[in-house]
Formats: sequence, C-alpha cells, structure tokens
Amino acid sequence: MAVKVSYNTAELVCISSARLLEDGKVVFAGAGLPLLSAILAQKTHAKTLTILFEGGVIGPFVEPGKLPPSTNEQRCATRANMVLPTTDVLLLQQRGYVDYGFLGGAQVDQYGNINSSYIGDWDRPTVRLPGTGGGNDIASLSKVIVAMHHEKRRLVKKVDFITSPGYLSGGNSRKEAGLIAGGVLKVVTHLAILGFDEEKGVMCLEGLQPGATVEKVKENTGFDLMVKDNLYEASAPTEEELRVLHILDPERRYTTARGE
Amino acid sequence: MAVKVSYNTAELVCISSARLLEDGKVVFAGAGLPLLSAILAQKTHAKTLTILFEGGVIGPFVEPGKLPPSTNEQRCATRANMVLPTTDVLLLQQRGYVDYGFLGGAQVDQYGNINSSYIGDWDRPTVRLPGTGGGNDIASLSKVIVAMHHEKRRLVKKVDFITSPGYLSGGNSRKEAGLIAGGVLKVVTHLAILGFDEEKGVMCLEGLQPGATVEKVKENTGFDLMVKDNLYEASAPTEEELRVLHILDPERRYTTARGE
Amino acid sequence: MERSYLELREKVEKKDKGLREKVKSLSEAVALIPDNVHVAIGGCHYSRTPMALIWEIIRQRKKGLTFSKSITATEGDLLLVAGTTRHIITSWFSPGVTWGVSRIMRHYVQSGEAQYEEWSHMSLGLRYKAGAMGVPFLPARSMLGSDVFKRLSNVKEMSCPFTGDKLALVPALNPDVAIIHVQKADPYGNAQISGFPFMDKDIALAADRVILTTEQIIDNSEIRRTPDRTDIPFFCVDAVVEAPCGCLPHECYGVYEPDFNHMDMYVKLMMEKSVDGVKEYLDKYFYGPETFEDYLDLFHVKDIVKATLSAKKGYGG
Amino acid sequence: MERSYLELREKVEKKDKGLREKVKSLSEAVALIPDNVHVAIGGCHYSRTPMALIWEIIRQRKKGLTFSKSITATEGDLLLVAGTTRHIITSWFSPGVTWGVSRIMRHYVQSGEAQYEEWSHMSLGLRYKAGAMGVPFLPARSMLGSDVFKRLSNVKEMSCPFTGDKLALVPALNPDVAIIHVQKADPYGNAQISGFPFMDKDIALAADRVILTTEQIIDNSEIRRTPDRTDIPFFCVDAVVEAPCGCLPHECYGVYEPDFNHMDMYVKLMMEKSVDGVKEYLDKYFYGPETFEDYLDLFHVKDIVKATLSAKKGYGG
Repeated sequence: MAVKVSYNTAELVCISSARLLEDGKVVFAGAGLPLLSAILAQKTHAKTLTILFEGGVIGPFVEPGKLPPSTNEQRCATRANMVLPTTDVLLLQQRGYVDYGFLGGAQVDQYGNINSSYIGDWDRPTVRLPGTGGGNDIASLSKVIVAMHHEKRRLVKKVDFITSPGYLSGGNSRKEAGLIAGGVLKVVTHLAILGFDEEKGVMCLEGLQPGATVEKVKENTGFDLMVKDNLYEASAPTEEELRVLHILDPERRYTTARGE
Repeated sequence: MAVKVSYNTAELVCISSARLLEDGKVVFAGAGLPLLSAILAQKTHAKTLTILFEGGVIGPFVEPGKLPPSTNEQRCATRANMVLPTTDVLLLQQRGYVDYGFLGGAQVDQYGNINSSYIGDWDRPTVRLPGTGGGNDIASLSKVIVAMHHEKRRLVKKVDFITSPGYLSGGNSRKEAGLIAGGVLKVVTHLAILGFDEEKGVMCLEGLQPGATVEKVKENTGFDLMVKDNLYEASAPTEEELRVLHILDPERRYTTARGE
Repeated sequence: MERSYLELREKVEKKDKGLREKVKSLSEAVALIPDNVHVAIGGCHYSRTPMALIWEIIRQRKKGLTFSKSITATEGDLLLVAGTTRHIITSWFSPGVTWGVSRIMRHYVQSGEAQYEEWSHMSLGLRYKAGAMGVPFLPARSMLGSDVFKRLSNVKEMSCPFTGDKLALVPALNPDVAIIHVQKADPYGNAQISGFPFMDKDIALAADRVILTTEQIIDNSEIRRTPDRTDIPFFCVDAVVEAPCGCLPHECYGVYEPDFNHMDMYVKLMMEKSVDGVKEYLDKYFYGPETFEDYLDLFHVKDIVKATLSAKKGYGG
Repeated sequence: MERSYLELREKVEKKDKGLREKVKSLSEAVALIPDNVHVAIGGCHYSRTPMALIWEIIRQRKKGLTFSKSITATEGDLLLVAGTTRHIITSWFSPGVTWGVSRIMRHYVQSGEAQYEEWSHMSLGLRYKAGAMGVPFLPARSMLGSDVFKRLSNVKEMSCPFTGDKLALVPALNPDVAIIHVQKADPYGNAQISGFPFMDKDIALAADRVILTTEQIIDNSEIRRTPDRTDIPFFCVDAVVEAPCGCLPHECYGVYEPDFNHMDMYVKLMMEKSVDGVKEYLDKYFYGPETFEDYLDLFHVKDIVKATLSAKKGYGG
C-alpha cells in the first residue's frame, strides 16, 4: 500500500544521509543536521552505530526532544559510554577509529572541499562564517559524508576558502598534500546523492532524490556535474523514518523547510 | 648540651640529602633512599614539600612504616593530591614544574653522569643493572640531587655507560647535546657533599660529613677531586631527624648500614 | 609572543609551588591579569565557560588582551564589544547552529577591526598540549592542504624522518594566563572536573598563571580521598575563587544546563541590534550590577531551577 | 616491525567496532595472540600486572613474543625462563629496590641470550602516546646526550624548525596486542581504572588488538552512569575476561596490595637458584594448576585477606 508521505527538503536530506550510516560503525557527527541524522540512524536501522561528538563523547544515546544545539554541551553526553578530552576524541580519527565523518556544508566545490570560513576575500570577507570547528580535522582524517541544501551558490566550482579539505584540486592532490587517509565519500542534498570519481577526485551524480531530475540537479549546481552511468532514484522517506525524526526534533529546530 | 648520636652511613646520607630539600618546593623522588629521604624532609623541616613519584603521584603523604619498595605501587598514593598517568607526571619535569630530581646512584663519574645500566661492555656486560626507569628523564629535565655511598668503584672518572646525563664530558657539552635545562646540583655521600664547578661541569668537594677528612674523601674517590676554597663541615644528624627516620623505616629496609 | 623554552620554564620555576591557600575574591583574582597578554579560556562553546571571570575582566576594563578558546560562543561577542580584545584565536565562533552566525563576530572581522585567527579544533588542542608538555610543537596529519593551514603564519610542514609522511607541525601555545571554571576545587587549587574535560588540563599546564573559579570550594581532605579524580594540580594554580553559577547563562556539567531563555533573549538582542544590542546587554548585565551576585539576581529563578534540576538528574538514564 | 600509517589504520578500520559482547575465557582470549608478535603489557612494575593473561600465555607455550612494558618486575623473569620471549622493551627490570637486581634478567642479558632494549620511562610513554595519537613520532627533551640514546637504533635528533632547540624524536610504538588488567569493565570492553592509570590508555589506543582482564564485569548501564570515568572505549577492545585477583601476587589498586610474603618467597627462590628456581616456581604455580582458580588456591588466604583489607581501606587517610 503506497501512502503518500509528506516531508520537507531538510527532512529529506536528514533521512537520506542517515541511511548511509551502517550498523556497527563509528560516526563522528558535527552539530546541527549531522547530529540529528546520526541519532536518527541509531534509532532506526543502526542500533549499534557509535556516535562521537567533538565535545568529547563516545557512544551517547541522546534523548528524543532534547537534541542540543551544540556538540559540546552536556546533553550530548546522555547515556554515553565514555567522555574524554576534546583533543583526544578528535585524535581517535587520526588513529583510524572513525568510519565516517559527518558534516554540514555551507559551500562545497566540485572537489568536495568545504568552505565554512569566508565568503569573498579572506582579508575583507563579505561574510565571515563561524569557521572550521572540528570540520577540518574530520575532513582531513576520516571518510566524510556531507549533508546540505542543493543550491547553485552552495555547490560551486571552487570554494572561496578551503576550510575542510576534499580532494583539493582533484587528481592526486589530496594525497600529495599529506592527507593519505580519508576523503569525501558522499554529498547528500535534497535533490541528489553525489559521489566522487576516484581518479579525478571530482564530484559526480550518483542518485536522484525522489522527484528530482538530472536537469534540475544540473540547474542547481554551480559547475558542470558528471553523471554516473548507473544513476538510481533514491526511495522517499518512509513514514517510520519521519515519525522517529519528528519525535527526535519535535520543535523542528534542525528540519525547518528550506526554500526550494 | 651535645649528645653523641649514633647513626650509620645510610642514615647519614638520607638525612643529609633531606636537608637540601626546601619547603615549598617540588621534588621528583626515585625509589629507595630518595623516596625515604624526601618523606623525611616532609616530616621534618619541609612540611609543604611536594613529592612526585614516577607511578603518577603528586603530593602524597606516605604513612610511617609503610614505605613501599616501588614508586609505582598504591601505597605511594597515600593521601595524594593527584594521581595521573606515568607519562604525564614525567612530563611535568619537561614543563619545568619540578625543582629537584632526586636519585640514587650506582656509579657516578666526575661529570655527574650516572650509570645504572651496564658494568663493563654494553654487549656482554659483567653486570646488567636494572636500567634507567625515570632516571634519565629526571636527569635530563631537572636539577638533580644524587644520594649514594662513597666508594672508589662508585665515584669514577668515567662511567661505563651514561644512563642519566650529568654534564656529559664537561664544559658546555650538556647544553650542546640539547639538555638546556637541569643538571646535577649535588652528590651526597656518607663522606661528603659534592657540588659542581659551573664552567667546567666537574665535580668538586664542597662539604665534609662529620668526621670525614679531605684525605679520606680523596682516597675513596676514583678520580682527582677538586676541593672548593670555602670547604665546610656538615652537622651530624640530629636526634630528631633520626627519630623520625626510624619511625618512617622501622624495619631499616632502606637504611641498612653499608660497609665503610 | 613566542618565548624560548628557558623563558617559559623560568615563569613556572619562580611560582610559589607550596601547598598554600590561594582563595581570592573575583576582583583580586582578575587583578592578576595585566593588559596586553594572552588569556586562554577554559570550557568549550557555551559549556563550563568561566563567565564570572569574563564578567570581571570586562568590568575592570582590561585592554589589548588576546584570547584563545577551543570554540567561542557569546562571551566572544561580549569581549569584542567591550573593547577587551581585538584578537581571538579559536576554531569556531558563534552562539550555536540553531541561532545562526554571530553578527558581532561578523561586524568586527569583516571590517578588519578584529582578528579571528582560525585553527582547526584538534590543532588548537595540540597547541595547548605541546605547551603543557614543554615541547615547541606537535606533529599532526590535519589541516594539510587546506586554506586554514595556508592562512596561518606559524605552522610548518615536515617530512617525517622515520616514515617520509608529510606532517603538519603545530607550535606550542603557552598562554600568559588561563581562566578556568570547575565544579570543585580546594583552597590550594586542586581541581576536579566532572563531565567534559575539554582542553582544560592542557590549558592549565601550558599557561604561566592559572585562575580558577569553582562552583564550590571543598576541603583538601576531600580531594585526597579521590586523587585519581584531580584534573589540575594545585601547584599550577595562582588563585581560587568560589563562584557558584559562575558560568551562567552558559552551562556547568552536572550542576546546571544553559539558561536557554536568557540565551534566546541575548541572541535576539544581538542579532537584531548588533553592537548596540550587545552594549545594552553589557550595561544591564555587566556594568550595572555591583557584584556577581547582583548579576545572578538578574536571572529568573524559575529558569535556573529548571536548568539545575535537569542537570542534576544527570544523563545516566 | 615498523608499519606504515595506512597499514596501522587498516587494522583498526577492520575491527568490528559495534557495541557487542566480547566476554571470553582466559584461554580463548590468549588464543587471539599469535607467536612472534609484539605484546604490550599494561600496569607498571608490580602494580596492575595482567598476571592471569601472562599465566595463560606461558601455559599456551607462545614463542617469539616481544614484550614492552613501562617497568618490568617478576613477570619478566617468568617470561624469559618459560622461553616465551627473548626481547623485552622496558625502562627498568627487577623485582624492586629492596629485593636487588633480578638474577634472571642478568642471566639472559649478560649471556646475550635475550635483549633488554632500554628506553627512558618517559620516552617509552611517549612512544605509546605517539602510537595512540596516530603520529609517527613525538618530540622530547629527554635522553639526549646519554648512552641510552646512543644505544638505540630507532631514535632521531632534530633541530626544532620553530625554535632551533635540539630535540629527540621518539618513534611511535604500535603493539600488535595489548594486555591490560582493570578494576571494572563491561561486557563490551568499556573499562574503568581506579588509581594509577600508568600508560594503559595510550597502550590500548596504540595496539591493534586489546585483551582485557577485569576484577569484575559490570553492566553497561553502570558505565553509562559515569562515562567520564571510562578510560578505555569499548571499540578498542577485542576480548574481556573476568579474572578476580588477576594480578596476584602483584597488586591491584584499591582491591588488593601485593602479596609480599609470596613476593619474598619468589625472590628468595629466584635469587638463590636463578633459572632453576624460577623453573620450580613455574612448575608449581603456572604449569601445575589446571585453572587460574587453582593457581589462586595456592596462595594463602590470610595473606590475601590482609592484602585486600589494606587496599580496601584506601589511602585517603
């Protein structure tokens, strides 16, 4: 029985990203949507997914309705297995204990580089964004999933500033810079699931969100996007996923609809 | 009223070293006699002397009669202010938080280098001694007091192996090796209190223990010992010092008389 | 600002390291901070912020301070608008994701009036750790290739002499003063932190001087019963101030959650009126009250009771 | 033995890191250790030694193991005489200052039969720490100029690119297996250590595999009530064995002090009869008993009661 479920773009991104997180793995989640999405995965298909937060938390079970607006506050430690110093929890990535880093993206380019620092000139920016936080470390040291809204001004050819490194200038440049592990795995938007061409280190369209078309994706992307041969269509959020999501974020603090 | 107190050579060394530890300072004490001597100082003239043990202890107040034979066992933590990882307590010296390192010496040379590793050839030693423990770190990073029995075979021209660095080959050699802080301050024996010529980095006789003579000291020293102009005679252990010492070490585990 | 190893050691060696009482008033403690020095702030984002000390620093009209903090929240706005600082070393700067980007940070940085020196979170942690360890740098595999790295003047790259791997070297950060809030400390400065340790142990060891505020001063004998819970040793510490609710409106793990009503009110004011809004806030909450107790009195009891109850219930569920 | 960063990461990435039960018997756990690998031993000297695991390692007649341990006590003698190892990496090796120098260590090392690779205590700690941090080395200001440094083949010197200071670089040590005894662990491997942490947190993170013994297996919900007391996270751990009195005759902080009568007996035997004495000891205490419980049964109840009572009284005085 096909029930028409309704969801907004933010909910779609959140649910679609959560699906990528496998049971038994370790995910380092940033504040905001990544945090919500990781907890959603834990409450649905990935019961033994271990979440790490920058504040210094291993394996918490955050309470529904009490999602904190920072990964550095005490509610993030709810029913945690371990609480440890910030530097030490970040170093777990350097040691290789983290399967996925999970970030939001303000501006991402074709190489998966993320900018969360400067729009415009570095010295006199139009917008000074909040900065890297643990983002640079996550992107330098782990395989990364980026969750974001799909807009031309957000998916750009070249970011104004590489806060969190993707494949830098493509090809072998990431490894040559010294970043021999990690790299961007997927970028999940409300229109598409984007992967990377392994050799070129360049973003490509792998899957379409329900209802999206290649044309629409291309229209909303700031560079010429490669399309993979075996393009698939992702399935829509299920009632169950939405139900759990709404329990987790009843006030819609993280899943406010964003303009199409 | 001069009372003739009786004490053995080990007790003399222990008490004489303890007197060098000033109130309000921080001392990193090795196992055995240094541990006993530091606690003696704390129980007599230096009430707020802070003792650090290699096991990871800051500011313990070890109970009389319960002196442990290792600085890594739990009785060392008695009434401690802090217990921390071994590497971290040793690093406090590198940061500069330790005023005195306090070591026993199996074999010490004219430059204050200590050997607690090999007697004879390194590859096929006559005696393989227990090794450095924290000794090398203490001697590399802090100002050091060495407590030992005065014998020709123990105070030698050149040690077979530099376990814990003094002034290496004298002159500027310690600094040139990269050891820009610390250095041996005093060597306390049952015959003498020995200091170092600052420029040459060479051991010299500063004080005589009660009853000792320059001749006797020289006779029992394996190299030609410089004598300072203002040579002094140290005062004998007091009844009070001996009384406290015997309370601390009632079984004389650390203060057995050693042959003259 | 870079100092030699021997200079750094000298500061520490000269400290009175005896087990002596160091309890001071808020104003006495803050008087230990000169102008134009580097102050590291303990806690992270809006958790365990030493707000009482920041409150007093602003009131004493300190000038030319450089601040470093792992993640900077509303206290960064206040220090900028009060004119206390024009240079903040941090990895992230805003009240929180749901509140948006700080207009104050944007105002001062976009105009070039203030410098927000951006390090990755881990790199900043390693800088403090190097400072705490007494080494001039630590190696890392982060920041390489990024513009964060390019924009910094005092980082280096090296090829590892053991493996040939390319590594980032981050320089030690040894603040002149560390200001840290803890749940418990004794009069000598032995401090026990519950919950998130953040970078505070390293900050305390890296700094020349340490000023603690504590929810509660406890007896030294209590410390000695659980020495394995002590996080900062007394000999690092120069002043201990008893400051219950000393983080408000920010949180203190296990004691109170943030006062979110107050935070919402502040952010609204800041976002709507920018610098003028924060000036209003400073007038009312910082310059107005005569004592820190009077500052606390401006909060709503019902909010504090709620924040306290939630935190005390704990998170062990 | 040196492995590349990617090889080291691969081992860790391939671990099953889910929150799953890992409780095993002593013999199942020790069966995870192959011959000819590097095993790091937790604890220090005769404190929190994972004796139950060493007991079983010797009984399973493992060969060609390299051991590292911060300070080596009587367990080092036993591993040498049993033929388990000919290579021990440590900073000090003997039962304790009042007992004199180990005749076993002397016998094997002086004859050239075994290698005692000597590092300074802090350097060894930094090696584990580098391994735990995922960097190939850490810088230090120790060991320079000494013959300890000269005798080591895998240390380097460098001139600091920031300050020009001469520094020692100590290479990361990433053991194949870490064996660690703790006071409390849950079935998933979350471990909480009381008292001295020694180098165990770093050892656990540096190693490919971690085998824990614990005085007591506790429920995961108990861990979650005090997550800030957890020292080793579950995803590092490959096996958890419940082994009460698992350090005897050595001590376990807060649970029992050393059995000094037993230690005196052992040292006397070892010092008087050297290798033959230790063989006797192994026959009686290691090869003789059928189970670890039977091993414990060879101790005297009055000694254990005394050791337990003293430790449980604590040291808070």
